[in-house]
Amino acid sequence: MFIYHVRTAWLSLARNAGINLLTVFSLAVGLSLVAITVLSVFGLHTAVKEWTSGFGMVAYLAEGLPTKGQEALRDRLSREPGIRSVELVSAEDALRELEGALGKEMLQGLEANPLPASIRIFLSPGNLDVARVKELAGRLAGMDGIVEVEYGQKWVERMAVAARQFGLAGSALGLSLGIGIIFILSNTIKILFYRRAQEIDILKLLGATQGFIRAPFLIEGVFFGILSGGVAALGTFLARNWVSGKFGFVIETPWPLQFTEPLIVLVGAVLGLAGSFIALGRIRL
Amino acid sequence: MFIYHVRTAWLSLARNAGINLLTVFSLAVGLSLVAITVLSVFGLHTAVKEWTSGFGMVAYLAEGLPTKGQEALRDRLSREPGIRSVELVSAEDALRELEGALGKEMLQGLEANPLPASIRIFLSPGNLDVARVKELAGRLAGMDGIVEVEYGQKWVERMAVAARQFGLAGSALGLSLGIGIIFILSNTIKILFYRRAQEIDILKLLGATQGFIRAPFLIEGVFFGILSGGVAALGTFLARNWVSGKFGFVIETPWPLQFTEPLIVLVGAVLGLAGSFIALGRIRL
Amino acid sequence: MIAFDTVTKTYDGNKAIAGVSFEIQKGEMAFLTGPSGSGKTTLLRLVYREEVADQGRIVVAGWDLNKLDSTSIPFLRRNVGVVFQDFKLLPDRTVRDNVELTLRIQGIADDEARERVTSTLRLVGLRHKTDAYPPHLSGGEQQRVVIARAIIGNPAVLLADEPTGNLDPDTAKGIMDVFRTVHSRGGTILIATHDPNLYEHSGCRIFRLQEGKLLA
Amino acid sequence: MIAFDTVTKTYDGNKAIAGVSFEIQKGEMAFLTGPSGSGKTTLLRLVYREEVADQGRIVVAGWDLNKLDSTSIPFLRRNVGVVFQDFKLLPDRTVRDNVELTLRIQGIADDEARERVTSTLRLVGLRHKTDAYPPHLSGGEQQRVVIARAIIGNPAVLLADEPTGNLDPDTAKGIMDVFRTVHSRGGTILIATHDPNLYEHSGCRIFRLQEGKLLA
Ligand SMILES: Nc1ncnc2c1ncn2[C@@H]1O[C@H](COP(=O)(O)OP(=O)(O)OP(=O)(O)O)[C@@H](O)[C@H]1O
Ligand SMILES: Nc1ncnc2c1ncn2[C@@H]1O[C@H](COP(=O)(O)OP(=O)(O)OP(=O)(O)O)[C@@H](O)[C@H]1O
Ligand SMILES: [Mg+2]
Ligand SMILES: [Mg+2]
Repeated sequence: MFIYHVRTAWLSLARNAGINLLTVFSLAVGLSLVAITVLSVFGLHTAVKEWTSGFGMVAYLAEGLPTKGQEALRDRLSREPGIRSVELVSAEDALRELEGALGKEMLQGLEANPLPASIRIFLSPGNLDVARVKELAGRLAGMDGIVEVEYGQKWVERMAVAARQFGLAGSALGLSLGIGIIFILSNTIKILFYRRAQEIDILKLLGATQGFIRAPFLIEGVFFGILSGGVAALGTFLARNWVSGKFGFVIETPWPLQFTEPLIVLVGAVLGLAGSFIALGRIRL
Repeated sequence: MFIYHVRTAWLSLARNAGINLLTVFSLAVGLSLVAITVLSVFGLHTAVKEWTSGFGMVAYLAEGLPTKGQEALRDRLSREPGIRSVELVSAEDALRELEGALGKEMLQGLEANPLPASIRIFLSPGNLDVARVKELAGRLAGMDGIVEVEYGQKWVERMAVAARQFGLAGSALGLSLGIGIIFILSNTIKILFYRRAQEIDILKLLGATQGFIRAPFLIEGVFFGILSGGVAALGTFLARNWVSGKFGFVIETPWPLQFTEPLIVLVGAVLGLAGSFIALGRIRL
Repeated sequence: MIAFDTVTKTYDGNKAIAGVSFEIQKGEMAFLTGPSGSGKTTLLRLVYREEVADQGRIVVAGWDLNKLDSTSIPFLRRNVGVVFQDFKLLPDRTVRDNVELTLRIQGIADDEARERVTSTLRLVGLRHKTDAYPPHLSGGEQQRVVIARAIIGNPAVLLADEPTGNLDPDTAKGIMDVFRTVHSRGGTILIATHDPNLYEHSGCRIFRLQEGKLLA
Repeated sequence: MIAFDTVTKTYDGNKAIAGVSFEIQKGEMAFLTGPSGSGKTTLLRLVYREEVADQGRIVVAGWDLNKLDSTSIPFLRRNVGVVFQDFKLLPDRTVRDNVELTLRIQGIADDEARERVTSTLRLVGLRHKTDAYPPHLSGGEQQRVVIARAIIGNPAVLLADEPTGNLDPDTAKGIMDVFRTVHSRGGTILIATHDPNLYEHSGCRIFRLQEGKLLA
């Protein structure tokens, strides 16, 4: 019986190939848009993260700490989680840099080097929310041999706020786009099936049960979903490859979103099934 | 005759109120998504601009320039286009700031103040592309009494690149969403009209011309467009007001996009007309 | 097999069927006639429960339609073969698929279904149109597809609504022979028709409707 | 008014019309008969150019259909009223709107159209169904709506395809009277039918089709 229904569904699709292809195309575009939107939201997150990952901290070291101690501290910090790399700046280097910045003459009057040695810390990308940076800074400041930790607090906070706002706005937008488009797509299926009220009526009069009437429609819906999901998956795959090839930009997505393409097909199938189920409504015999 | 066609179109809409309302709703959601997407793209631009507008420059003044001259320069700069506000920092203030930053003891050895007076410049929002900032910096540096202009070149460039990339990506995404959704919507109309092939055939056999057959469909299409455009315009209006009320964030849009709501209705009407026109295709008599 | 007891059916305030009572025995063949709009089709629709009576009681093949719950309706209908006046063929399925539908709905399997379709189509003279689609058939050919679909399931009750309206006298005679064969196998048959040639000299009972009422 | 010259029409390799020649004069009323599937409907379709002949020449009301460009087709059809075998009513327009359509297509204005619809519906006995929708009509009522739609425009040529297949003998007689009235006003009429009662003793010419060929 199942084979009969599949065959019926397939013949129905084939007999009205024109409008059905158009529908598949419509669904495929819609699913692609959903996928692109979702990927863009995560892309935005990734981009913001990467972009803010250039920021770092400076830990000022205690006066009189011997070079050995400085280096030990440097090695210790470089093993801290969340820290990408560290750079030890001796007091002499610091003075040289200041001289370079202000002009040598300006600092001629200095008798002793007033500047402390420091360790420059570059954070790992993805560690740039304010709370973590603060926490890290506090922890470092409590270490023996470290006098003070400077981390451009204003900057970090500003970035973090901006990143959060962009991220929130992007997510909200992505969510409404996704829901909206899926609503439109399930309506498309409903509108497509609407004209077949007559077919349903005839089947009812011949003594068909709800299940018998529904089966080919549901199968058609799944066909629609898988076909258009496949097209959309192909499109998304190509687009994603193009972006990452051209810009070297790989979007980080949480589980299970890294399986974007199979997911699109799945979403398509579920959408097709649900869409036709809703389209059929309760068939009154 | 026109009245006859309008009446026919209206009756047809009313007779199938259910599916037609669903279609209107679908179109309205789609148009809203397009509007929201377009507004978001401009919102992104606005946000990036505002956010980057906190950056500025510092112009270091020539040693020995009298206070009068410094103030004249400050006033002159404040009248420069592209500059939002300026702040004169005397050599003494600068030293005090440096002392505050490095600790008083460190600079104790200084006999004379090595620091120059300077003018801090805050740029107008929307003046933050690299070329403009560079050009302004160059122009200021050439002025009498100004020795050097510092403007955190790396920062500005970075911001500008980021802003441009976000803007480009946003625009590309917005464009493809807009086109995609409009494609889906015109297909929706096509699918809706598909089931009426029989109606068209009957009219042909009764001797109706192409124009006579098309007229009520086109009118229906425009009805659809205006109705759903109206719903979408209302939704967009409310959403926009909510956003600007809640976040005090007013999106800058170029002409004619500030007339968002009437435009949505217009786009809806054009879409409905074009959609039904395409849906009808060339009617072979 | 079919029993109406003072049945009334009203459309928009007009009585299409007005207090009709009659009984058709199992294995009986009867005719229903009357002017256009007198309620013949409505009466038949009440039998297979496309319409529900406003008043009165209808019993078909042992089912009391007033007490029928909606999940039983399909099973009632499988016992009632109907030749619809307006055909009700599925335009985008072949003649074979249309006729086979009756069997498929009853869950009859592939091989048996195929054979029965072929022989039934031969019976109505449409063997050569097996793979055609209804819109490509002549009026009379479509009508015979509907007849084939109605009889293929060996229904306990066969209702035929103007089954020869699009048939020439010779073909009509052939179809009446088919009905008589079904009847001779024990089928209960009710035929609504305008054509006196069908029922005159048939020896069957004739019900005459006039404005929804059964004439004595 | 209608002239066929060795016309052939093939569907999927089968000749539905095979070398048919005949001529019907202006103001003539004639009948077309033949078994189910013999090509009657196809012949009529060729007249109003729903179908195009594969071979041969057809002239209708002065239009040579071989030379007709597609923009002229609507104007040909306005001169040909057709009672379609399968009705072709618009299900979601009222009886009035369906019948009025013929006039609207010809650009006839509101007031005149209303009046003519009312009187034509009275003619076919459906005045009381003016505001009903076709799916709510009986088979014979629908058929009469189609007849009203075909005659309301006073077409030069009237084609009727099995126009009484769903009508009881009395109503059928009434419709034939309507056709005779149209004929007496100078209309050319061709009626395809299976019912010998319609054409016997009518004194009209009778064309008999058999497998697409005209019998002598
Ligand atoms: N669904 C409906 N809604 C409203 N009125 C209806 C409906 N169906 C039938 N009628 C009306 O009920 C009356 C009886 O209709 P019915 O179809 O039973 O007649 P009939 O005897 O079959 O006529 P015919 O010989 O023309 O087919 C008619 O006047 C018809 O217009
Ligand atoms: N569109 C079509 N495609 C293929 N074959 C067709 C088509 N239309 C008609 N035929 C075939 O052509 C033949 C003649 O059909 P036509 O409708 O002219 O017969 P008819 O004389 O009107 O029959 P009836 O009395 O049953 O209405 C039939 O065998 C029919 O199946
Ligand atoms: Mg009837
Ligand atoms: Mg025919």
